[in-house]
Amino acid sequence: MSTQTDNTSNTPSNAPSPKKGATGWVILAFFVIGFGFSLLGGWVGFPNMLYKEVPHPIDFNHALHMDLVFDGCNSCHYFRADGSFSGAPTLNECRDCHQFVMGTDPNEEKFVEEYVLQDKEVPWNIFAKQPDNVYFSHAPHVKGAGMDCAACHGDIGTSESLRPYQENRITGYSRDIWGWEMSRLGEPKYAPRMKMMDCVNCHVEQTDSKGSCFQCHK
Amino acid sequence: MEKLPSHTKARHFGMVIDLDKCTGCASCMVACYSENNVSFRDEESIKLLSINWIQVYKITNGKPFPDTEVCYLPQPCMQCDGKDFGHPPCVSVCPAVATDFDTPTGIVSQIPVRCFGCRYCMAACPYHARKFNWWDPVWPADMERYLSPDVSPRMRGVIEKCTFCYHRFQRARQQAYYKGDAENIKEADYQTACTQACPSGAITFGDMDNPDHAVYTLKKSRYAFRLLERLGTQPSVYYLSTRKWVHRACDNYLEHEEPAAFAGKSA
Amino acid sequence: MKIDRRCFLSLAGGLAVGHLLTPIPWKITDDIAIWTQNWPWTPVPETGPVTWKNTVCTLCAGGCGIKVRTIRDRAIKIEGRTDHPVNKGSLCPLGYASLQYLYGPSRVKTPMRRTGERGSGQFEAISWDEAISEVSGKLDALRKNGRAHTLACISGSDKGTVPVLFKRFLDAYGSPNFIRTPSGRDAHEIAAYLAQGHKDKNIGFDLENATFILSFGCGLLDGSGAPGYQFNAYSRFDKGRTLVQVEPRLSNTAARAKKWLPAKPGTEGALALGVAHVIVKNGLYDADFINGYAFGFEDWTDEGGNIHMGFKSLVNEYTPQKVSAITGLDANAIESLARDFARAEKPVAVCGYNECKPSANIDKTLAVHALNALVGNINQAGGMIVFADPEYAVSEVRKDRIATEGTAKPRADMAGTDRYPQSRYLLDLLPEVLMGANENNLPVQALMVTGANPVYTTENSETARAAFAKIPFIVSFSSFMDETAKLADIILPDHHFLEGYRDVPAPDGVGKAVTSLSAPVVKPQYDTRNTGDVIIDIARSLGGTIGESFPWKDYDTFLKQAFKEHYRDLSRNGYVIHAEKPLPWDRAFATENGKYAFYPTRRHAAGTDDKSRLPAYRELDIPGDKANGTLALIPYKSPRIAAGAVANPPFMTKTIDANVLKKEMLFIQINPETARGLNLRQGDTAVIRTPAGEARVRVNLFDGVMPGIVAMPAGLGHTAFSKFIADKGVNVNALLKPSADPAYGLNAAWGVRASLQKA
Amino acid sequence: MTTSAFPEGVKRCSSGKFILWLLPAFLVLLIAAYAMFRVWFYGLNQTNMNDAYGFAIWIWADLAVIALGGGAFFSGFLAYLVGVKKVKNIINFAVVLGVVCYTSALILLGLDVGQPLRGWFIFWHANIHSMLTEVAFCLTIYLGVLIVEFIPVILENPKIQKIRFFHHLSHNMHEIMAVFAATGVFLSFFHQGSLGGVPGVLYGRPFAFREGLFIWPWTFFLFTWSAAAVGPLFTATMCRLTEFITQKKLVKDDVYELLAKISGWMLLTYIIAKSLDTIYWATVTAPARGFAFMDFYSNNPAYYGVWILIAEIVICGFLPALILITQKGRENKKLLFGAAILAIIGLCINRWVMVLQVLAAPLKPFQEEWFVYSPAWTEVITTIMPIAYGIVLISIAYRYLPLFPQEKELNP
Repeated sequence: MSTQTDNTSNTPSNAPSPKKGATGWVILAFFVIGFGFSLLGGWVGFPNMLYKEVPHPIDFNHALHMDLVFDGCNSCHYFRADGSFSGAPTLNECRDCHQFVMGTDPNEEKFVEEYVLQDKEVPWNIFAKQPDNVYFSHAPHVKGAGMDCAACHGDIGTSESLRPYQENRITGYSRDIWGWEMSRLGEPKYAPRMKMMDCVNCHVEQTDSKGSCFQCHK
Repeated sequence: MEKLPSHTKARHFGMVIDLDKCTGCASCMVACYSENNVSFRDEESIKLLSINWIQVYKITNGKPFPDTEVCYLPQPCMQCDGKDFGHPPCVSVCPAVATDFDTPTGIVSQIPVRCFGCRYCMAACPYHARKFNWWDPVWPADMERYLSPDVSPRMRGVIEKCTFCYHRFQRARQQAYYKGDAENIKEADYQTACTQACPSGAITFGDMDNPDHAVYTLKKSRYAFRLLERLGTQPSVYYLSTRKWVHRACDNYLEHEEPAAFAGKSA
Repeated sequence: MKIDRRCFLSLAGGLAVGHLLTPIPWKITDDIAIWTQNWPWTPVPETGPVTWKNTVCTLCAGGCGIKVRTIRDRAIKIEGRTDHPVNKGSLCPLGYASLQYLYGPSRVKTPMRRTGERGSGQFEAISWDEAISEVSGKLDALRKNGRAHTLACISGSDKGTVPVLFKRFLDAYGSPNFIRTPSGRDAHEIAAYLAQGHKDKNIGFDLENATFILSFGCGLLDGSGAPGYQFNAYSRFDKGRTLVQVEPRLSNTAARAKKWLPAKPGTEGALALGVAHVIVKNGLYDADFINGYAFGFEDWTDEGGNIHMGFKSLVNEYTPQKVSAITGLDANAIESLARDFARAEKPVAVCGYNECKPSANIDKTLAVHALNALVGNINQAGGMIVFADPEYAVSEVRKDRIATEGTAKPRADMAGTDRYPQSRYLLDLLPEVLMGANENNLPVQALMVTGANPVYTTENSETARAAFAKIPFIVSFSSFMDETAKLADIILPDHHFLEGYRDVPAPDGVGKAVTSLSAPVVKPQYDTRNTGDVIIDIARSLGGTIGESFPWKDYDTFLKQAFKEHYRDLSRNGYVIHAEKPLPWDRAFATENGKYAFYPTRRHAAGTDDKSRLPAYRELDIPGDKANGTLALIPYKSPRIAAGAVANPPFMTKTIDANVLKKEMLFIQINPETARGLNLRQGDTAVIRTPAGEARVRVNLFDGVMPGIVAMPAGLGHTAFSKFIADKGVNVNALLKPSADPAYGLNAAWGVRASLQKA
Repeated sequence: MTTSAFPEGVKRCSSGKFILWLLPAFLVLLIAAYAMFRVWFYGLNQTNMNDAYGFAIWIWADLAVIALGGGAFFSGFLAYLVGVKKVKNIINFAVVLGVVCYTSALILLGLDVGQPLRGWFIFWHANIHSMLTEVAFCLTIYLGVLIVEFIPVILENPKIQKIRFFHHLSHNMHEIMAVFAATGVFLSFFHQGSLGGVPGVLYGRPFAFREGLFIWPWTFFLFTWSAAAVGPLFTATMCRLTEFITQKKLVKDDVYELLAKISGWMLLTYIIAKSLDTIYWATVTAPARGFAFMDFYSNNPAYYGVWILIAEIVICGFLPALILITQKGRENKKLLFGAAILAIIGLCINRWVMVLQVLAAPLKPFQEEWFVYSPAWTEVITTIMPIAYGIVLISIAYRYLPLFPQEKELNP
């Protein structure tokens, strides 16, 4: 096909050729080493670099509180009259009970001393925190579709200690959003994953439609 | 056109603006900025760089003093139904599905975080209703404190536009869900910020398919028309005016043609 | 085993192929995109429980009820309060944008003391204690020097508890110089005194119930006066209700009126008399009112037996033809206007309050009042309403000798002196007085400014700025760094209206005896204090009878006391209506004979003949000579430009059309015909010259402006506030010049002569 | 033993002279790089675009450059699929030119988006209804094809040929080039067409909108047709320019004449179709929306009025087409290349009109004034950049690669 037929005769003949086979194996070995190294780095090292562990301000004991309140999760995470959802309680709400240290738990002591007495809101880590552009309303899910809290939040309500919280260094998102499994395969470690596709899949399953953009974005 | 979610009732929201009532005061514009976290700069007089979700134009009949007349024309995004109900000019051109036709409401969405700023939609929209964020928004002093959490602030390099205050629909729907009757959203429960803001009551908003809503009747008025209607964009915003010159100023007519409301009548 | 270049190439290949099978490239690409969607410099508004709080907007005197959407301690959005009697939900753009003032860059965040040259804008932050002791120290020294009467206070209003506290302070201190900024109220107050015998009462117009509004230049829909009230009244204009606008320019109001009558400016009074002529001639007037409750309609004889001309004889000469010649309007149009007006169910004629430049033309105002009287529409629904403000339950002020002597001295602005005995405040005259005095005799040695920005709003503002700059000690109580605050020695910043309590009196021109309460919506954002508290503190630290005159713990206590039993309603509803119905005709008038005086016997007029007392039409000359200024400059009000003490917030400036303001250049409007004569085209740059000054402007051709008129938007050309409004356009006040009515001293000019030349 | 870096049997200038020749081009590239940095770092406020001109000079340059780069696909089509042997003498050059054009287009597109870091959304979140999506996919894939076509040409550099692997690679690639050429033709047909669809589907813009022919707007075909017609002319003209600069005959005249003949007939048929399209649009499409034909040509602040249409169709359309289809016109090289340049200008005008005039024309009757726009320096320099970049790449390719099989023969 080449238009420059004379070039073929110009082929260099002094290419190195002794022990061709062995060198081939060595080359292949190097390839495999590189390949394996990449896989190892990408699947094991990379997640640890991408995410940083963020300590919880207080190691909150959900199980303990569940025993003390009357209305389960709703006692502290409740709907407001306009249908909006309160999310994590504010200091004022906690203060209803924790004006002073009541028990012996060092976490409670820390909470009272560092936050209640100093009138400072607790910077809770929110596992399921969605970015600002996402519109999510609890009302249609809880009141409309009758989902229970654990369906999305896992068994956090019965935990005695908070599970680890990791933050994506680039995006600032909680690791729960992508899911703890880098491959996004298999059962999620703590709670259902919450990337957009996860929402979409459930919506398609439940409502026959992924919905239009504005249903979930603002 | 997206498939309707199985649990949703279809509505078709629209607006009727009475041009014989509009005073051109711009309350709608300011209420809209405030409602929707619209950014601003110290230089806003170059209107083609200025972000407005609703813009009030001043148009005149072109006659000399003292026969001059002025009409003010508030123009939000027309929320076109487009061809075959669901293909507004801007939606089908967006390469990344950053804008779609919201079938349950008839509202054209715009998702700034999906948008990567190609501006094809801007070229497609004959109304100049789509605005580009040429700059990163900056709220000076402590002005970030007044930002509403209902509407996400945009970043530079993306398109934004009027959403018929969709977040207010979400608010109404959320409350309806909470009260246990998800479809029970009354006319007053969902009104856009500009509608509420109009101090002279020129704007009416509601479900155009619902006979109980005022827009249902108003849009059927003989004097109702739509902006650049002949392009076939099927806007959801109607205008009312009894003045023929206003009709003529709002769509293109060949010399011998007459606006529909005045066809067959002498001027 | 040989390791060569190719091994490393292979290693690299392995790494490359391998990493494509890891999350690294894909996840990073995705995460970087997500990062762009959540740029750290793009704010994320905090969510929380939403509450709506009712209060009243006080950025202008319109007194609109508003509700504020708040989340935690953040005010998010302002909307009109639909259950407020003044505006019933309607609100102007300034009201919607007022959060930009709350959190904006022009706020004065702490008390300030001037450090640089006066007007340089260089200040240092000081503590409240330091600021108050400095002010009271200066005032104390002035008083001890026997010059207590040289303290003046310029206030944007003379109604409401804070102005009352200032008046009280001056009384106790010993100065007569409480000065309200000029407003449309001035002429109405005088007309109400002359025709109805009322002093210090409000004249309002019930626009909501009127079926025919004949507006003599009122910017009802241009954002002047009480915008919320006026817009709301208009919003009820459906079939059968009419608005007729008399104005030389096709304003927003004129554009929405059923009929626009472009009478020559300054001839509105003649038109009113022409309308009266037709009404009288055809017997269309309210005979019941004229016969039973009016005086001076017919010719009358005084105690000395002299026969005087009545209103009827006066209007006899104002035939439509004559009025047509004066006003430039069609005679038939005048005739039919009069008939329509008189035959309407509830006609009302309005003027003054809502004009951009309220020309204090007493004749015109009396003529317009007379029109309302003719159709018997005084103190009737849909008519002209007279009502008093609520009386505050406040003890007598205590005065020592200095105070008694000081308050008896003549005022610095000459109001109430022999020259202008029937005027109350004449701020327009003050700059000339100050300019004419030398440093030692300066009649104002110390100035307090509250709710006003006279350096910007006073006509001939450059002279005013120079005059005020001569005053040795200026204290500003402004929340914002306005032009006057920038000139001050000490700034004692008031709260933004969303941060503190304040009573809001019935807005001028609104036909309702309603007082509202502005209540805090958020905590004070900065180290500011309610001006009421500050004046009490200053009085206290001055001590003596001054301190004794201010016995209240703080302003809020005073407010509660002042309103007594009304306070509960006030704080619960946010407003209180203290007089449901206006007085009936038999008790309505406080003249000697208890009747409405078509012939104002009390009028302090230039002449003594009947015609100089009666509201005859007198041609008004405006400042400037005709030879150089062939055009007349008039300011116009745009609803998108705040033209009062407060400048435009950024949102409002964003709404201004590009043919009104482009970059730093303002556009004047002229008729294309005028432009042809001057060889000007659309967008040209030109220089406008008036007796007060000159400015570079651009030209916008608009058919809706009367030929010969140059219309300039008011409210631009600020030099203070923030970069969002400063140095944009021209301050029209810098080009205008007041012209004193010979008998009242009020500014009676409707414009100023001007020339326009291509630049 | 040393191997010359130059193709065998040809003469090249000294390195010093070569570098001096490239210097101005590098300077332009440097300034363009700075402009690109500003645009990417500070955003599109560095341009003069505005809300009326969301598309501006960059999009025009994109459309024009891709159309002109169409020479690569159409020559490939002729050479590999139709089997016009003569065309093979210029095909390598056409491929290099194509690479220049297409990479430039992609760089400009990358500049033109507000959020370049999210640019890949066009692939990942693709809206299949959007013409731009189609353009992006075809463009990217076709650029890949072009590079694949370019690789064997690179591999033919004597130094590279020394390496056995590359030698065989180049040989094998030549074998399957027909497959790639076919793919390229297919893709090009689509993306040239989609680019035509970009304005053609804008039914809110009556100046651009073209009603459907079957399922496509006419512009789909018109754009493909015009690119196929003018692309080879551009290749020929650039080749001629290279001859002029190198002062060597590189391609035999019969190659030019053949290309000119094919292009001439293509151009003629295109311009007839374009005229029919314009007539239909002016008499049916626009009036149905209330527009008279002259509404789009009068009142224009640039004062070119209807002349732009006459220039595009008559002066830069029919005239060159008629020259090129005549034997005499082709034999006179001045006429041939004069006609080619006219045709190229005509194509650029067409793309300009379909992008910028579309946005300039006011639609709302109360907005009488046309929207005016003048590009910022950042836009101008980056639009010029492809020329500088083309000079560099073509110079290097010419210097080191055997682009012209006939060169040795013509320059013994």
